[in-house]
Amino acid sequence: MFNKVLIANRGEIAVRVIRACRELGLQTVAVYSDADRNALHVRYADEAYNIGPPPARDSYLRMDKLLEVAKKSGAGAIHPGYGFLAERADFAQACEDEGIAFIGPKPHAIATMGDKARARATVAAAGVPVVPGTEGKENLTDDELLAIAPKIGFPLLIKAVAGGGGKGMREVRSLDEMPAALRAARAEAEAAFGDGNVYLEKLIEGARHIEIQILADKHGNTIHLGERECSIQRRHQKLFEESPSPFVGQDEAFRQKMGAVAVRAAQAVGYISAGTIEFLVDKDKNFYFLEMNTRLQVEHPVTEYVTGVDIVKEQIRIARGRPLSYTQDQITMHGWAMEARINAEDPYNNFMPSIGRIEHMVLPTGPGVRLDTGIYAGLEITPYYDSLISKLIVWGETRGHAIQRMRRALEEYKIVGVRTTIPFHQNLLKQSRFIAGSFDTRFVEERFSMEEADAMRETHPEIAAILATLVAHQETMRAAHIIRRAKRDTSNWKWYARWERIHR
Amino acid sequence: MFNKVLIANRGEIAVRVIRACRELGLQTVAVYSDADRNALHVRYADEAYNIGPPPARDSYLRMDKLLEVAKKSGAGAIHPGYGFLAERADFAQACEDEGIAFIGPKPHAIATMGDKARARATVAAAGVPVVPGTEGKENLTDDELLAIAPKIGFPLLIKAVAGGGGKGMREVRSLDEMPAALRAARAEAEAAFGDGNVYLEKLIEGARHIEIQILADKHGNTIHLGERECSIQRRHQKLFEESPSPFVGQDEAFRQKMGAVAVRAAQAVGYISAGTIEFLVDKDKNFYFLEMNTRLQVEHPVTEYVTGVDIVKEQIRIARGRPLSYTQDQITMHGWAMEARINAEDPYNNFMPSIGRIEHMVLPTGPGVRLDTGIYAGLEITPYYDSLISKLIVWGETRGHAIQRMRRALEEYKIVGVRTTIPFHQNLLKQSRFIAGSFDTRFVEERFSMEEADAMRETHPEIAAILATLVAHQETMRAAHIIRRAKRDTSNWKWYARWERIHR
Amino acid sequence: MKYIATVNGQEIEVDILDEHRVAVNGEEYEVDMVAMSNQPLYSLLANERSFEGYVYEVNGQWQVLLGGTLYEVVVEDEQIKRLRKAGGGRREAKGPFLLKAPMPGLVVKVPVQEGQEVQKGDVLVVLESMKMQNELKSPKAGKVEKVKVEAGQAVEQGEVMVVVAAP
Amino acid sequence: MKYIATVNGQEIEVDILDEHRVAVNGEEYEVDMVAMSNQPLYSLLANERSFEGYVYEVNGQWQVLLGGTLYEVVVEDEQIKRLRKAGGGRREAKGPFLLKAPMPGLVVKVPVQEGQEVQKGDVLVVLESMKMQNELKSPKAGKVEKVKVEAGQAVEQGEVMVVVAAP
Repeated sequence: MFNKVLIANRGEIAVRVIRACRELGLQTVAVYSDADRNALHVRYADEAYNIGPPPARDSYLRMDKLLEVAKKSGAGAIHPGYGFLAERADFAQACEDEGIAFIGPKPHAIATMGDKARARATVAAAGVPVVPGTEGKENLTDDELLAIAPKIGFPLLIKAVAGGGGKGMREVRSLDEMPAALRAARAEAEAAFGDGNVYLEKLIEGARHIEIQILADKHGNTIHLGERECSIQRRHQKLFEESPSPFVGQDEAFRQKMGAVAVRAAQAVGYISAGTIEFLVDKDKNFYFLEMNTRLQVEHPVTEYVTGVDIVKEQIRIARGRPLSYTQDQITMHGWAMEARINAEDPYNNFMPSIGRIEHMVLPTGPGVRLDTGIYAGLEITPYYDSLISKLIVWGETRGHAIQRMRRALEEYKIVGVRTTIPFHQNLLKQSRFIAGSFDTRFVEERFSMEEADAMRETHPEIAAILATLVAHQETMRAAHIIRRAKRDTSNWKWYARWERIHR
Repeated sequence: MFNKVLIANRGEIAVRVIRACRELGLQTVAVYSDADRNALHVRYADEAYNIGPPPARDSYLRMDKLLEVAKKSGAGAIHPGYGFLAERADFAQACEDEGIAFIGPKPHAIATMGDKARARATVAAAGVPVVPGTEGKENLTDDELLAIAPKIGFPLLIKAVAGGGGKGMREVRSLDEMPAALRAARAEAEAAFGDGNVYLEKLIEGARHIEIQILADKHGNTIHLGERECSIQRRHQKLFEESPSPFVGQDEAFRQKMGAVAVRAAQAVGYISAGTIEFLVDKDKNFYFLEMNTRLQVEHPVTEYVTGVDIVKEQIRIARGRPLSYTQDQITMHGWAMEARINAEDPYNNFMPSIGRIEHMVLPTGPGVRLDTGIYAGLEITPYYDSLISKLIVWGETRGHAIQRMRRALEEYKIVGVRTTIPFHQNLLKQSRFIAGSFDTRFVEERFSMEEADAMRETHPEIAAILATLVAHQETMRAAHIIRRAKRDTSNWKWYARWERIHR
Repeated sequence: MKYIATVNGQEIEVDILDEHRVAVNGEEYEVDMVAMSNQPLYSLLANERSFEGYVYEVNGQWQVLLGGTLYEVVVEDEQIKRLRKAGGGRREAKGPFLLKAPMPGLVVKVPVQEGQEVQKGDVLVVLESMKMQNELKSPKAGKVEKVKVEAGQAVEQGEVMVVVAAP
Repeated sequence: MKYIATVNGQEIEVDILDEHRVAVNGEEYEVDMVAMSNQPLYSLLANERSFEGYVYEVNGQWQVLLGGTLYEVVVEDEQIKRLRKAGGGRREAKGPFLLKAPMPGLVVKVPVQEGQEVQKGDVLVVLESMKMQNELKSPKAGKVEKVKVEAGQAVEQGEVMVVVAAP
């Protein structure tokens, strides 16, 4: 039984896992690249080991170094978080070979679900509905794919076999577009995953992305924790999640039906640990297996809030060989939870990444607010890693209460130093279609623009005018001062000496 | 029906009330003294009015100014928070006279419960057990009190009739000590409340302070939300609270018995809104009415966490004439919640208040953590008001989980600029008596010292030595540098001009 | 002191009367503005209404982010503005456009060549940073004068990648 | 460079070998210390163990608050300390003690008079601040040389209220 856990990740998820370990009385080992010496996960862990230069391939993706640190520190287990090595069967295998508990599923389950075609074939064989496509046929050439495409029918999606997160994905509306789209998708997949294999899938229009959280232990118990609604996406990246789904709502039979199918899908690969079955759901409540994420999800906190289950602690319990703390009939959903992903991106500039030093922050706090983050005032946001800097999660008795609380929390949340997606969420929560719960996965891209959203809301142009004018006026006054003063100049080192003396 | 609420308070509780209003879609009006222009409640409210100089008697206690602001801003209701005017019957009456809804009980209930002697007589008549004492006998002279004291028996407490929060309170172990103690208590009561009247009360030794949260609407419904354990006190000031009480624990019958008595006590004064019945509980589970706080309590969040009831929102609903959202049988307690009061005080220096600018903060976040606060990095902590700067509240599935989570949250919580009681709580949570739940109201004063607690824990003197030495070394090196550099000096204004030019 | 603030295209006259009073299109406001924690985050009390906004300068324009809404504001001295107007026409960016890397990153693609005509909105460079591919577009029509980077190349923040001259 | 750190009375030799190595009583540590956000809050990695501590100077002593435990540390150059020791005796505060107001407040009571002998721990002034009455005690025995405040008086932070001379 392990008592020390190495967290093979960084950012908010490393902090999340460290917290769970600490609350269970387990020792924690952080790893960090040269860019992350000051990161919160390094500060919060009991031990911290440098594993190389900033690029992930030289540090967070270096299995050899991670295993070396595990051995050196005496860590008996590794939690991979999400991303990086979380869905690498070879890493899970390497841990097993070294006698280190991998806090996640078995290599075979990762490998099966990681290859989208095999995954679909496996769950389809277990009676789980899948989206029509080229599942099960690996390494198809462009010519083969071009021949099959018309049989599936357009529109369709080209997706990377090794993919995830929208990388290597292209939508195609006609055969003419296929050759170029195939080239682009393969190149992107190759660059992102080192594997250019792709497959085709029918595009379900007007679809919602709804997923079921699974927990499975080593004693044959597999349960689900209800659904999450993840249809608010942009370029196939989730931006905002909630649980329950407003589409499922009070339809408990539908929820349990999806849940039971999800449990079957997980059992089809002998799954253990926490995992997620993603479904595409059409307007008639048909649902299709999309893929399984064989790891902890970014959006796991919304499920934790409504069920009261600590998913990360359960993962650790499972890895320690313990049975689940809950049976299926002990799982009930109370109230409503929502998560807004706060990315260091500028929503007014095409979600361009924004880097820089976090100069100042005021965090939203108070009742029903949870924040999962890896940043603090003074930290530098670098260009090397994911732009997710914080997750704002709220709980309310009803969806309406949760929306109101999320609005006030977003209003309170102040970050100075980088641009963030906070204004995006503020606009999203004012959209009548969002409030009504009637949106699909295309909502953000097709029916939403920041500029239009801004224009629709109550505005205060006179207040903006006052603010800008007063600030501009102050700047002008200050500049005038300085020009006057600077007439008598002195050399730089003199100034510096005095400055240091006075300011130390 | 009001749509705009004036919050006649400051600090964390003003922020708490603003949040509730905002989540209910109500407009908010803040008031602030000259010392509080930059306070969080001013930033978060929709409107903010200056009401005078820093001393509370010139601002937050000025009923006339508050009513004037209410009228000017069109606020239809006033929430008093706690402290200041929260338990002033004349203020509640003045609001009523002006047609402004007072979000709290009726003036009569405040007046009755505010006069400790009348309060005890009233609830005793309703069959609520009270601590033996001079209840019901007002304006007793020193001579009369000296005559009665031996009949009650020693040890006993001298308490201010208008009191609360330990002010004007003295413990007396013999008749000899009484005259001096009476003088001191009367002087303190006069200074704190403008009323030097005192009464006597038997001191229950080994007693716990356990209180019951009450909610009552205008339709005759009165319910209780279970108990809070508040025995961790210092000089009669609560420092740490939890719900449930480890003393009550699984004894649901005992809980319901206290709850029913508390409801009866509230009904005895025709109580409406949120209120708290404080009991002294001896080791044999006898409980005695201590007093009723006719307002929101500092520690209300622990009850909110375990019951899921938003007490402030209920207060507002009640003031709007709505029935309670819950019936008694819908109230259940889930898990365990704890609150650590973070005061700007130095626990290593006799809890001396600490003022200054909050230079930097890292807040504890993540699952099961709630923070109620009115401060942020950059805010000045002034000497004018209460030293409570933040409340750290955690939830866990069991008391053990809650303790573990509180420990990790306290460890994460970093405040630079003032000394805080965080180390006190860290030491408290390591005490075996605390962990076992076996403590009374004397625990902190009689069985706890910071120095001994520090000495008992695992320590890292070599790490402290490294830190201090490296910092001292850096300072020395820097000083050496400056002395070298400063040899060529230049006048101050020159330096300043350059500095401003470069740093603007 | 009189200013003209052009907020999202709408002209608003802001007259600073004294330290605590301004007139906005003639309507007087009592104002109290404080930079929170010495940051470009301002608390403004205007006739006792409380607002909080970020105010950033970007290319000589002010961006005011207020309650989740972004306002683009040009602030000009009223006299100077009047003189300029009399002189004819708005100030218009005439020089070449320098596309600088908004962050360090890896150039994934440069879909334009030197000498090529581009329209406003055409992608000039695809830059990878923070695990995302970001399309950097031309803010105006013109001719590509210089391409200084190529696919696969790492760039520093602020490095000029493409120059587009007015047509 | 060799230092002697006296931690809560216990002497520990800390030898700074180079930027990233120290020897503590002869045992070598690889160290990496960073001031977080330029504050007196330090992240220290010592042989890959991660610690975070506040380090404040108070009256020439260092206070290190580490994981909720306070350490009082005196850091001295080893050579100077050896010389001083040879010269006989510890450094001891010999001068008069100036009781300064630790914060602005209202003097509630001054229970001592000029000329009076006091013991270590005797209350010199009761000061009200933040709604609390705080007892300010003498850190040593001696004779009250001066009482500069009286009950009811407001004092500024740092104002000298009472002077206690060594007996």
